Amino acid sequence: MLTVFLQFLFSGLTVGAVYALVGIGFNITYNATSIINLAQGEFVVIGGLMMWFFSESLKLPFLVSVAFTIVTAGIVGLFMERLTIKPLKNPDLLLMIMITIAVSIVLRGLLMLSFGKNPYVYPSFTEGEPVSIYGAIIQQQTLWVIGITGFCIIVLFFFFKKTITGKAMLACAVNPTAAQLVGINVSKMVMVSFVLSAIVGAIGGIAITPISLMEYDKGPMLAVKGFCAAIMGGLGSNRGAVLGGFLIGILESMTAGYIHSGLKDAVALIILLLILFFKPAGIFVSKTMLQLRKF
Amino acid sequence: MLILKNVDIFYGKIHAIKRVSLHVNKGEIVTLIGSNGAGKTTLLRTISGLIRSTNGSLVFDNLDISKQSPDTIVKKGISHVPEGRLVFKPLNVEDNLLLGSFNWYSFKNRSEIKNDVEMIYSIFPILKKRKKQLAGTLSGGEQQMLAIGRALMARPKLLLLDEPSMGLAPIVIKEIFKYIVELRNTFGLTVLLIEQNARSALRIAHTGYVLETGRIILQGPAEDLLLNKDVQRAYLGRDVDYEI
Amino acid sequence: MKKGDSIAFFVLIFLIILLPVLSGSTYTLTVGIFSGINALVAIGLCILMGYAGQVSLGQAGFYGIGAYVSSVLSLHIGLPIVISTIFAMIVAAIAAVILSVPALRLKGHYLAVATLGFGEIIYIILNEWGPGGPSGFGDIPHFSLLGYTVDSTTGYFYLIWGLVAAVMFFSINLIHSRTGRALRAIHESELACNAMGLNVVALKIKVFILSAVYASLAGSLYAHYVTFISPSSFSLFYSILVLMMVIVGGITNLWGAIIGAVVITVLPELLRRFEELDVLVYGLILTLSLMFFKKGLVPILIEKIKKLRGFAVAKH
Amino acid sequence: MLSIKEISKSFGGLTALRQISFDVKKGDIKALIGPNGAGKTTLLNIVSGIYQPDNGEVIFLGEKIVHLAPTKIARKGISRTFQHVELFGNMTVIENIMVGRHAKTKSGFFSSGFKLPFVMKEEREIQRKSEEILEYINLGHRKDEYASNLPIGEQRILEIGRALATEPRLVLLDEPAAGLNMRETRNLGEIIKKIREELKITIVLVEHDMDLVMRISDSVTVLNFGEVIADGTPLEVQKNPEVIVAYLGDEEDIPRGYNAHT
Repeated sequence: MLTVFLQFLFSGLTVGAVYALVGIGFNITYNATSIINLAQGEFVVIGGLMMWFFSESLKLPFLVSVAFTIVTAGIVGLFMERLTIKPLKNPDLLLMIMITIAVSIVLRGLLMLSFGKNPYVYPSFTEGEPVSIYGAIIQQQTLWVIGITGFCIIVLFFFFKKTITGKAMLACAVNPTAAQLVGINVSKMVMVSFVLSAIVGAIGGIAITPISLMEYDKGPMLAVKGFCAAIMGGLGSNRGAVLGGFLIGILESMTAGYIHSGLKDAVALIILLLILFFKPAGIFVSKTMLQLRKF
Repeated sequence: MLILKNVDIFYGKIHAIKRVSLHVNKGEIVTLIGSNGAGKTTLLRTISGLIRSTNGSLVFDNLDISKQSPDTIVKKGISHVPEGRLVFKPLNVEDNLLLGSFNWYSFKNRSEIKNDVEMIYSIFPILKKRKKQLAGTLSGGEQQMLAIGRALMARPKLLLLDEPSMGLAPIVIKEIFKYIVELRNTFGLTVLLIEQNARSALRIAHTGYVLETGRIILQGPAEDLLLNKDVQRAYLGRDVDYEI
Repeated sequence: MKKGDSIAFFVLIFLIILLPVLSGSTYTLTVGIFSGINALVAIGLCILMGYAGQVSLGQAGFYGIGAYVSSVLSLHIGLPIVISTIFAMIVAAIAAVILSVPALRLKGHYLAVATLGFGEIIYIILNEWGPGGPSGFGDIPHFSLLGYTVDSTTGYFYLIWGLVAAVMFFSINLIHSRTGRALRAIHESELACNAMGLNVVALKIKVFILSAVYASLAGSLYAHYVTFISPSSFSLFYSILVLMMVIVGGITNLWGAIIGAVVITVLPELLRRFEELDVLVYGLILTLSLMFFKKGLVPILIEKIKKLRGFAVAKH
Repeated sequence: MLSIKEISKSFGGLTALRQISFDVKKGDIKALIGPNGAGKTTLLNIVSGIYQPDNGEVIFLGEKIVHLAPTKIARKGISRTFQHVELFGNMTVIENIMVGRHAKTKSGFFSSGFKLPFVMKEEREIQRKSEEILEYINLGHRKDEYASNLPIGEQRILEIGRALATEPRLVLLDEPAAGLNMRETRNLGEIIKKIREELKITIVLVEHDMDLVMRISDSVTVLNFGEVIADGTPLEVQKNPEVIVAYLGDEEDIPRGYNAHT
């Protein structure tokens, strides 16, 4: 009994960790621009596929591959912002979101051209026996995924709560005019937020690929799940995204395990709807806060 | 300190500011009065770099600022307290103040920044009481003080104030004007002030300019403007006759 | 109806009558039919979003309800298709009420996710419990009315575009009425609307129902036209596609919904020649058109016409 | 006409209003003044149904209205304007007024869509009435401009016009003179007086511009920290020492700063 339960729990935590990272990625751009960047899922795919390219195809050492992958993703984020977001002055929010969808289609097209439609995989970061807890098996890579997610969360939490740059980013979304007037280079902050969110997404992709494989069109699914995670916890709250991500991951794996795999998305969505209907701003965002922000 | 020469600004096709020239000398309080839509706010936003002028020159401390970005202009020493205060509502009071020091914020400056924050708290003690409160939950007067405090955190040489008295109770308006004078007297701050409340503005100012439909139509020592019949009729209302 | 709308309306009728005559090619008409079906969904979403300011990412759900309910009722119970289509519209309307009462308290991104959740739940239901499961089912009867069965491509073209014209007529009248004004006012300030005594909640629910009914109608027509349906046509992807149509056409103008639907339906067909590159080119065209025609195709076109006219008047 | 009876309201522990009571007489212009954060706008929001008070009653024309939704209260005859103008900015001036006619007209979703004859008749009626109101508030010449393009002074007046379109018995004005200059404020005062005298509409006014308040109001209630500290005619209130300390400031005007210190 317990063994099976734990097994589902661990697999839920693994997927949930990636959802959480995607959710945080959404929050980073949202907190700096109020834009929901729906190409967020593609960043994860880029992470997985580029990591395969550097480590398997080019046979570069592990850490070098990781570094190159992160840099690549950062550059993609940078180009995306400079080419599509920055040129638009006083944009309409809905339009911006549609543009991110259009960009995600472009990225998918590029990924398909370069990698084809096959799934890719590479070995776990460390070799070694899986850990067993009460009979439930945890792959070492699972521990990596959870550990890396935790690390990212702590770093980002520190960045947004404790550093002036983090606060300045938030200020940019709240009121770009006022942000400029206190001397913040808003355009630069927006750029940094896109680069940062791309990197966070790519890290998720690097970590998860050995477990769940990666293919060119996985982006939209990840984006939707991550978006749900961010909304569930309350948009803009990283704690919320983490909780939402893990909750969705665990609900999915429990439903798939105990009820029926076809319903795994439904249960998570129903919980999401219930949360929204009873707490319209998500778990961690207060009503006052929602009123103080425009979106 | 700040010299505008023949500045033209277009908003799309609208010629919002027409050949405006203006001087702000160091240590002065200069006020710009005029009716709504005359272009006062536009002019201020141009000085702080939010809007680009089409023609003319804007020189601050012997430096051409007409092509500079807003964040560079803040670094050069101009701080702008915008109309409607525009505090960062979802952030708390202290974070709002800290962000004011963004242009010179660094780890090694942190003790100095802390001192500055304390100094702002000593000017506006109410802000200290509210320091952990979200800025959006403050009253109008408190938000105005926070906006001024945030601008001062940038350590400006020139402070641009856009309608600081708007929507405030009479007693608070008096207080805000008192603060403006105090800032000028104790810190030698130069102030360019836009006001609907023309009488109060002219009372504390040294020089005044009157802007109508994008043009400067009158200028001179504030005292003279207070006595000027046209100004009295248009901007000061009836009470001025017996008051002076 | 205003003058511009009347002209546009006559042009629409004219094109509808003329197109099958000018181009008999089944392929053209088929693409035309799908454009018309999408236009119906897009018009509903345009009223909902462009006028009332309520985002929806769940239109595929209502579209799916229309297709499945009408197909099942006509195929398995043998109801006349007009009746089954109307029945499907009623089911969609009920679903819209159930969803909108809690969801319309939400705003912006939160509302988008709530409607997205609804659409996905419908999709999962169709997958799990719909006839044929994920692989769908066929043999759905063709559309018939008063004993006359529509089974030719031309017939369907006239039927569907006839309905588009009718729906457009109704919608244009609606948005130029007292109700349409109220919807736009809600978009601008709910606070002020309440203070004016407008029943904001009721209006929002009504417009949500309207968009659901349009989508359901489109879904029924789709099912009876292609005679085979599977859940994959009713996924989130479709909701996003409709959203794209409305934005590309121009969210502030109902004609934009029709133009956007046609453009987004025809574009992939034109891009077939690029084979492997089609996704990339499609994405690039979308990105660029969104960036350079920010307001959408129709509003920009109107501006251009106005400018030309102004120019002509100035010359006289 | 309107009685506020022992209204209390607090937000998360902070008391905004404590046992507030006062009456507004039919046909009066009642001014509500007090420092920022004294609870004036909160009180307006309670009367118009946006907030529910923790305690107390609001009685309008003999009827308790605190439990009613804003829409219902508006339909009972209380209309209002907002501190931060809440016009429909992307709609034209006339359309703004026409929305104000909404609650007084009937045609529904379907009859509008099918353009039935009575819909057309009603639409013409709305149009005519709205033009009349525009003329009344001297904004006829702005009819087809977008509301957001008007200068703030005219926006404030348009907002009052929109409130009039609902045919109210009582209008609540929240800082109508904020951001207006002397001339515009004068003009606004004339319109408010005209509305009271010609249309017999009762007015409750929250305002900081003392010139305006003293010139047009019949009675003034002063709030401070959520309590009524004075209630009376403008002259009485102006002389009340408590009001001077809390709100008006001492006789001394703005210090002649620059001149005084150099």
